[in-house]
Amino acid sequence: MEELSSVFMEAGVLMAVGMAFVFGFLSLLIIAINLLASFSSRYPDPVPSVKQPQQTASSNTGEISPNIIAAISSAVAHYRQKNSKA
Amino acid sequence: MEELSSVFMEAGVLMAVGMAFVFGFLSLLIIAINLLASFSSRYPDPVPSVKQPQQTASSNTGEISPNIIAAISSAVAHYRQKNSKA
Amino acid sequence: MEELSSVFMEAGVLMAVGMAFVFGFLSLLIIAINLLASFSSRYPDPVPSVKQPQQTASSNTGEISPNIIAAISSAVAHYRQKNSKA
Amino acid sequence: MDSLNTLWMSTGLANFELGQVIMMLVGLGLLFLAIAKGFEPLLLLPIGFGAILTNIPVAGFSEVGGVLHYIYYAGIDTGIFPLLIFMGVGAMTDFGALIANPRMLLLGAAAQFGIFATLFGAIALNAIPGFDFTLKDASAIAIIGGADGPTAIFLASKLAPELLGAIAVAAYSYMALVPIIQPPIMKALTNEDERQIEMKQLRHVNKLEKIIFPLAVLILTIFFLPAATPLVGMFCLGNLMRECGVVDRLSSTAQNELINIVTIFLGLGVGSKLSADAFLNVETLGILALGAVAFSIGTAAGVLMAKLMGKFSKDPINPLVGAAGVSAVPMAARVVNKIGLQSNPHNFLLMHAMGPNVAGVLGSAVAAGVLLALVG
Amino acid sequence: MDSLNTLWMSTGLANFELGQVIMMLVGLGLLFLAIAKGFEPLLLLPIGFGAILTNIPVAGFSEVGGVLHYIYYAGIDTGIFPLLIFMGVGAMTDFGALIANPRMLLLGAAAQFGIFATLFGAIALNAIPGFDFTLKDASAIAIIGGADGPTAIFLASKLAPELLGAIAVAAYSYMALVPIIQPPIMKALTNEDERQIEMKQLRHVNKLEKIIFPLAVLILTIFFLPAATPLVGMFCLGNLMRECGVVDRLSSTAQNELINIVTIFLGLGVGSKLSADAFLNVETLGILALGAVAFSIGTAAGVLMAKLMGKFSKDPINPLVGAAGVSAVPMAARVVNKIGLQSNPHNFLLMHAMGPNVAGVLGSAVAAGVLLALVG
Amino acid sequence: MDSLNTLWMSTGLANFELGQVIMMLVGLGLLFLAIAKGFEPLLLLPIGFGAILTNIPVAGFSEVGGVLHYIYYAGIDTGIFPLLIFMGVGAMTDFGALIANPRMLLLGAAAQFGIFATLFGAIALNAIPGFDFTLKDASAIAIIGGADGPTAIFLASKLAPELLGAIAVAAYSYMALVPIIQPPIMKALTNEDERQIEMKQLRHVNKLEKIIFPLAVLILTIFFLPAATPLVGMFCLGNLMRECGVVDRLSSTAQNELINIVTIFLGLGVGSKLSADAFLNVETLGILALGAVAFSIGTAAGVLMAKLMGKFSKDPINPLVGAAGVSAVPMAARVVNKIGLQSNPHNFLLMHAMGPNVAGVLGSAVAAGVLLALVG
Ligand code: NA
Ligand code: NA
Ligand code: NA
Repeated sequence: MEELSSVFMEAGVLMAVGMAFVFGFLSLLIIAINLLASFSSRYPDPVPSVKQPQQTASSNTGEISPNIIAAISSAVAHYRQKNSKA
Repeated sequence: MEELSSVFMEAGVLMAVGMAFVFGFLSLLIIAINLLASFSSRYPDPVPSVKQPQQTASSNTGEISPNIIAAISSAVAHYRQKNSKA
Repeated sequence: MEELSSVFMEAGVLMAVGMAFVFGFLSLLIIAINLLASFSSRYPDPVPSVKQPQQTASSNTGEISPNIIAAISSAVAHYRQKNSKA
Repeated sequence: MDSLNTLWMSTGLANFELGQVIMMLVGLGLLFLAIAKGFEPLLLLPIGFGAILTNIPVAGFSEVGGVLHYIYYAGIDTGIFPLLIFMGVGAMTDFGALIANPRMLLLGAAAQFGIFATLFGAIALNAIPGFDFTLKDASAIAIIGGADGPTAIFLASKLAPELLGAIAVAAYSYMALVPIIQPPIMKALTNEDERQIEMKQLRHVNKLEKIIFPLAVLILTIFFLPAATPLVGMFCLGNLMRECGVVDRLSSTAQNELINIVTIFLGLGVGSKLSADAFLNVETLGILALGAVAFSIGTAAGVLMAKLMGKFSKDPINPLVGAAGVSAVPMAARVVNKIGLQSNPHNFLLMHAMGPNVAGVLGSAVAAGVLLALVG
Repeated sequence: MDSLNTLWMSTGLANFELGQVIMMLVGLGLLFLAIAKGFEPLLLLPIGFGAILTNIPVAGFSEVGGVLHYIYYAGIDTGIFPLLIFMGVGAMTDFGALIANPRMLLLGAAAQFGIFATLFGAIALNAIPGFDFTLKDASAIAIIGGADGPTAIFLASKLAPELLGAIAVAAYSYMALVPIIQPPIMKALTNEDERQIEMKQLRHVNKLEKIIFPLAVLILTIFFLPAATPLVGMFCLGNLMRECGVVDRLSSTAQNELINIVTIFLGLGVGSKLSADAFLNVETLGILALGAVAFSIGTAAGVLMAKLMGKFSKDPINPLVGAAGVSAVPMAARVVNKIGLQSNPHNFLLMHAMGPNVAGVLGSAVAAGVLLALVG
Repeated sequence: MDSLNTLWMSTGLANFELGQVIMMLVGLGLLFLAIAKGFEPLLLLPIGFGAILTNIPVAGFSEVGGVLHYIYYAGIDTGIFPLLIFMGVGAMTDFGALIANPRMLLLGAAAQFGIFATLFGAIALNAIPGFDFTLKDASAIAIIGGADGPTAIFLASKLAPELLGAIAVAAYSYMALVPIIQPPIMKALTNEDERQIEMKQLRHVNKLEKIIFPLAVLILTIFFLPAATPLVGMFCLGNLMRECGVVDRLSSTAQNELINIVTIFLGLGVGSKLSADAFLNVETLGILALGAVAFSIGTAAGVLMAKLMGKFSKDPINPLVGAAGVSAVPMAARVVNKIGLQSNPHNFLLMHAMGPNVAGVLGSAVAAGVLLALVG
């Protein structure tokens, strides 16, 4: 019985410390996001300048695969053919 | 020589037992499929009600990826542009 | 100091042997490609006959996936619908 | 004759134990829930199938040399599979709504009360004869309240591997039951006026914020809770790949093919822990009961916190969004939206609920880290 | 000078053994068959390439530390790769035709006579000096008659790993040769009238049947032949994912990216077993001869069974469809269709042949299970 | 109180070492280069992230039981990940331009002088106190001059694993810097007239040549340099899958999903070697300096070789294309094209530069093989 109450105590402490930590941590994150927002507001979305480096890099990220191009070409060709009959 | 004939015997028994088992098993499966058919006939294809649960679940199964959408949009735009010239 | 010079010597030999080997190997490859070219020129691109065997094989290589077909069909349908309004 | 006897002795019929039969029925039950009821099918289908396979007599799926044995030890015991799932989930998650309204993090924090209260409850269950949960067991069970599958599996594999099967099944089942568990609690704790509250439209979040956000989360976690960095780190890696815009092919693979492959294996591996001796005991009943409690308390804590915040906030806060703090992305947010529409057909809360919803993911990863640091 | 000597001693030319050269030519031959002749290229290309790599002197691809060594032991010795392939094949297989006409299962059963007759034949070969097949070896060889690659690889990895290379090569080669091996046998055993028989159109199979079917197969296997559950179980998992309709993203990954990745590794791993000492012996010739016999006997047994069934059936049965019972999906069914069209240009047997064709997959998995249970 | 203390002792703040902080900043720096500057983001992003993770105190990512530990030992220590990347790169590479003009191979050979000169330079650095590179270390460092990531990682994992992190970072960074490093050297070694030279259009290459080419490369490598066959073999397998036309689904998976998955893991695994004690020393500075030298010498050697060949060639050769011989595919070829256009706006050198560019890949794989054979 004694042991049980000591584990209870431990669980209670865990609950208190845990919730405090979770709240503390996420509160810090709120502050961090607010700081981040004020920092980022100085750099409005520079979409093109972020995309440019990638094109010069040797990645083919974002390129549409030839298979899909082929699929689309044939689909469009098919559709055009159908349309021209109508 | 004796040994060989005993292995032969063993192989023969394997052949008999094996074929009997395969036939027996697949025959049972025939019975099972017939039972299944009579059971299932009571539940004609409920296509929409089977599909619904998935949409409420957190899966994005079956969604077409944004890449493909983008590919198609550009293909269609391209085609429209070409068409409008003609 | 003596040891350093012996490692230097080793590095020098490595450099000489290595470059010689790389040049030798790639020179052989030049010869091989030239032989290959004269051999291959007797077999001009037999595209259809190379493709045929695949169709009889049990692979579904190169088939466009049903997902993509579905995507395209819906895109084309969408486009047609839009077009018909205009 | 001898062959026939060998063959008979190698049938399942000659070797069945009752527990195996029951566990196969449990596996079939999970398949039924997944297929017919749409309960988190991506995980529960492979889990249910794995449960059937692992209980087949003679076949030895989960013994040395069996395929489920290799899957479990290579992917779950090492923690790799749940971490890869978490990376994929990170690559699927848009934190825009949370960055636009960061106070929603408090709702994600409050909802974690479901975890810690359940931890207490699991220890309390020890008072009942038959239960004997250690603090590690209790912690692993409590994380069900986090409403996050990979987090629960990761923590259970570290703290209480023998309970892993029951915990994962409970976590995914209750996540599927969110539309049934949450609404009564949400309605009981709010009045009609509160549920009709409309919230201010969210500001636009720019690209730079979205890129730095996962790094900021990671750095804070490194500073204060390194024990959570496996989970948070892989999640942030996925999110950074998504937002940075220069590795789209990696991001796409992480949230499609890779997560699909890992999901199949993770499910089978979890299912392999659903053996009769690990599952058919009173502790499993306790776990299922505690899981339901955990979800309920988490939901209530989220809603009450939202009410409290509403009192002190200059911008109005609809207390329903607090329920989304348990995570269960995106189901809980959809439930909030639906209940909100019932009171006010012009009030779309979905985007507002996405903030606490993704906050809940972070919150339970942090809670898991606390438990690992203090109990593990 | 020393460097030059070291370099020379590290060339292939200075270290070649005759056997390695011959095996590389065998590898090139497999590549030729795969690329120029279209023989099962998805497997034979990586197998042929693996055969070349494993026989390179000095490089040590299949020794400890070599990449093929890791691939073989991680994926084939454990059985994981063939099982994943089987899962993918399950996800690709439509059992509709079989469910609509379940008696076709008997054709799939009859064609397995090819397996058991070959087992007998392999033992008989021991009478010739130079052959010394154990019962395990004979069983692994006989499974070639199942006309199913992953089943053959799985069984060979369990019963006779040293014969794995030759068995896999024979299995895939003969599967590619089905359009050449089967027609003469089919024509010899049927007359023109029989080949012209038209069959009744198949009934519609509903979704529920297709969902329950893989589970029913699994349960029967659990009851009567647990030794077959690794193969049958993974196959049924794939098929359930396909048919259930709620995990399409998993099903798609299983039948595309995952099976492709595993196919590359499986092929390389099988190729790694094509070393000179394991392949260049009279036993390989025996295996190749027995494989051809197995396919022929299986085809004949299927056709004869179909003739027998036709005698007792109220609906007409074209005996040609029996040939599809060897599996080799979907090639054997296509051959049936083609031979049928030669006799009756309006008779499309393809769908009718798909029933015995997929039945043959189940039949050989069951036969593999019997061999594992009795010999393994 | 005790809990609070345990919690504090488990924070990062209580356990930081200076070296870890610096290495995290290095990791953040790599992320910055990857995301903001577009420096080889596919590799440098996961490497940078891995560097952060591995330096987190308490978390133990790279200790036994940590996820990065498993990734490193399963994929990099075995050499499997770089080999799979190389297979994917092979499946992406079109050798048409090289087959059409095979003399370009000499440019790919000349540019490897960057490797061997750097090897000499690394040994020379030992004269400076603080440096103590063995011949193995020097060889691993020199391979940076090959401008090929997977080759560098593969060789470093075999010859100098403790330098792997620095070598990989240097290799990818300088590859990203090719557009900055090469132009001044190219312009210094050529005059305006030379840069304006137009080259003869390349002949059509037929399918058969493209299919046999990878096999021919493999066979020559087997004959003369088996030590290079892991790299060359996997590369040729990828290229054969691409060109043969019968296994498109395998080829597509190798150059998409599989390479993406492996890239994520490879990057994380390389990053796990960026620990403070392995990176924060004067040797890293030496590696970075030598890497820049290697690229420069390789570029110069390629350009000079092209000038020399131009003197003896009947068809004109623009010496700029020699710079592409370092590989860094396709960046170096693009740089050649751009510099060429500056002198002659109608002169498109891209296709002509692709020949030496892919020749450079083969050249550095061969050089790596020589180093493995002589030093490994
Ligand atoms: Na949560
Ligand atoms: Na079969
Ligand atoms: Na190079």
